[in-house]
Amino acid sequence: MDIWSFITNPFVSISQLINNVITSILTSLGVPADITRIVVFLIMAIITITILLLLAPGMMMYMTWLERKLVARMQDRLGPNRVGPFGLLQPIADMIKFLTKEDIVPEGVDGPVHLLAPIVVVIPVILSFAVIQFGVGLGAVDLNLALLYLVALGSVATIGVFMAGFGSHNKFALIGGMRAAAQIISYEIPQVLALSIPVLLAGSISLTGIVQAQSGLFGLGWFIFYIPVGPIAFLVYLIAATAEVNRVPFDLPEAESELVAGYHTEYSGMKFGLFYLAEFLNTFLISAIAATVFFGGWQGPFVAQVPVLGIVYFFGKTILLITVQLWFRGTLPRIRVDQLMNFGWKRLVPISLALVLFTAATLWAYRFVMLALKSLGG
Amino acid sequence: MLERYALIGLFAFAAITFPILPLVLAFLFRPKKPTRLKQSTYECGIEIQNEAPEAQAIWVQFRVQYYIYAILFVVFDIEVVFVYPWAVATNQMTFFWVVEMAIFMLILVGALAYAWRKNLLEWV
Amino acid sequence: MNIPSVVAQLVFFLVALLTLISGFLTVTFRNVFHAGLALVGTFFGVAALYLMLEAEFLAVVQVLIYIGAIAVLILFAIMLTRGLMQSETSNINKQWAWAALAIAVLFLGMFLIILQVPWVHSGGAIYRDIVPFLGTQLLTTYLLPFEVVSVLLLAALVGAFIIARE
Amino acid sequence: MTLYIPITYYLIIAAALFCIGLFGALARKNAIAVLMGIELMLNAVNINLVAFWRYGSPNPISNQAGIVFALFVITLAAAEAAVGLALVIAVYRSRDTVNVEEIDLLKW
Repeated sequence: MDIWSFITNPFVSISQLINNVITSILTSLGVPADITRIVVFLIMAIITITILLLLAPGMMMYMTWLERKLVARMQDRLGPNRVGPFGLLQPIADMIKFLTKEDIVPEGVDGPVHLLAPIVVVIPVILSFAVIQFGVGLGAVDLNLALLYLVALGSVATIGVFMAGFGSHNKFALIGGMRAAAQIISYEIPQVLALSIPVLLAGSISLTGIVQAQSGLFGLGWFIFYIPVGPIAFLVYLIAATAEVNRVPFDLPEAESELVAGYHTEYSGMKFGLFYLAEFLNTFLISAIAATVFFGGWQGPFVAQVPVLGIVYFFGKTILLITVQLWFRGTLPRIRVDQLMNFGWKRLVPISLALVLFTAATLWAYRFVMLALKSLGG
Repeated sequence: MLERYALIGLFAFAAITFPILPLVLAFLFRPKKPTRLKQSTYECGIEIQNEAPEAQAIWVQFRVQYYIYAILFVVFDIEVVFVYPWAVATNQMTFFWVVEMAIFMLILVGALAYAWRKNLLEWV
Repeated sequence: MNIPSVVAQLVFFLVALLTLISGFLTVTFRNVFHAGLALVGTFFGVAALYLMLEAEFLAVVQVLIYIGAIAVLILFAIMLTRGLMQSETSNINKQWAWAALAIAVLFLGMFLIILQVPWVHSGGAIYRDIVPFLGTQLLTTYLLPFEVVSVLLLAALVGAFIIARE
Repeated sequence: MTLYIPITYYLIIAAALFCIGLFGALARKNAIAVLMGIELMLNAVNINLVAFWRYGSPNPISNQAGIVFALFVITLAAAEAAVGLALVIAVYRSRDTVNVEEIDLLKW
């Protein structure tokens, strides 16, 4: 292995190195080939999973920091600045606080359902991390149905919200849970239809396939530049996805002024922490998916020569999109329930349906013209 | 083909332990001092009107509107499932490829239009 | 001993156990909401079985539609008809013993038949992504059912609206 | 992975799930629970369809009849659940019960 390829693609090289070292050690010990394969697979799996499971809460913690800092600046405040330089240790202090808070379980709750709800909300989000492609060849699993897999996992969260609302034995939680469920299902349709535009353009459901389809124009052939379908699909996706994770301006299920805290009214301590974790990881996931399917993922100039740049591009785009969502939060007022439902069903769904058909018709016309030109030329 | 799903399966185990671990940690660290007042259901500081001790005590009659949105969602969710294999059937990209999906979608848009006309989409 | 075979069978038994236990809980839980959650567990188990049968698309669809849509629909209906989840009375009707007996006989019959029949194992290998082929077949061989599905959905939707609206 | 498991295992699991669902449909009082039993039965049928597709078809890629059938069954199940639950809600609104033993207006 030469030095240049190691420097330009360190993570993949290191993983190959570990793979080779373990294989050669086991082979020299006389372990049969198929057992060696399984052991190597298990060790690599454990390393991958550990990295991702450390990355997820790390991202979440610094997203809370970013949110507090940004929103504070927008409101002409300083934000956290006491714990560590620029308040950088604030998330760690928060985590310790979450761990030492008393867990209040009101009487009358449906015990198992109340306990399981935050767990059910977190599991699909963590599982979603398995298919995200963080860089060139840097994803735990490269599924050929990755996008549908993400969508399917996203729809499981509704069950967790129902459980929290039902299990809490509280009217605010019940109403908040029902509202959240209605909102999630209303905005899931435009979200999924908007995601089918990149699938149409790339002809692939796998995230790697979609990213590779955007490699044109010196690494800048992103689907967002496919005017007019790209920008519209991105906007529809961003709005629908923001609504689906109940963030401002669509945070009606947890509207403080009417519903206290919605479906997590009766949650405290670490259980509330898990809901909070899921919300932020969902924001990260939305941004990561949007960056992958509309902004080319790890695609960018010079990625073919220096693959490690892919990680920089991916996280740069993702953090930019996260900032956009935090900016929403800092500036937009909450909308009303009837406006929310009307906007979802009467605007976004027809728009996204028309968009899918328009994209398909355009693709066909493009293909038709290309074929005609080819037959004329040849 | 299925080796990647083995990793997803391992990931699922990790994902299940991931939220349980902090709950267990918190269980070890946190104080446990339940009092009657703390344990009461949150109701803006007013004492809760408790007709029956069972689950019925907290209960709101929801409107059927929720169910109507749920039906619409189910119908369009199924449509989406058919859109994805259609979108990757790239060797079929003829004119009929567009028309077939257009017919499929227009019939469902008819459903949406029906709900719209009958004012079922209004959240009153 | 063949290790992949043992692992596959172990995974299969775990998944089958999850499916059957949560299926059993679905029909025995008193609280309907709990039964609905057990139903979600069953759907997950069935999705895992599809995965083991290399029907990835169907597994994803199972999660997306059965858990994301049908289970949610059922939970909405439970919430709308709550207030009479009588937890004190039995949730099983009078004829349950006869039903159980008949079903036991039925299961025994099916079990014996399944063991008797010499099933063929002629399944070919799946070496590539099959979803594009599925799309192609939906648009050619199964075009008529594909279009009829949308009519069916329209009919179901209009019917459900008329029945459910106030 | 498939080839390590005989098809009979899948068929037995499906048969067991079908019987559980049938029991739910026959013996439950709550109409929604009856519908849940029917959903279990449809799932069991789907397992069979997919298993026969995987084990019976020499060319599972170019002939995906099992998958397509299962897809249509799922669609039908959704339509059935939507209309069935709408009926339950309508009955609940007029009769104030979802107990199938008390919904006996047509019985004489």
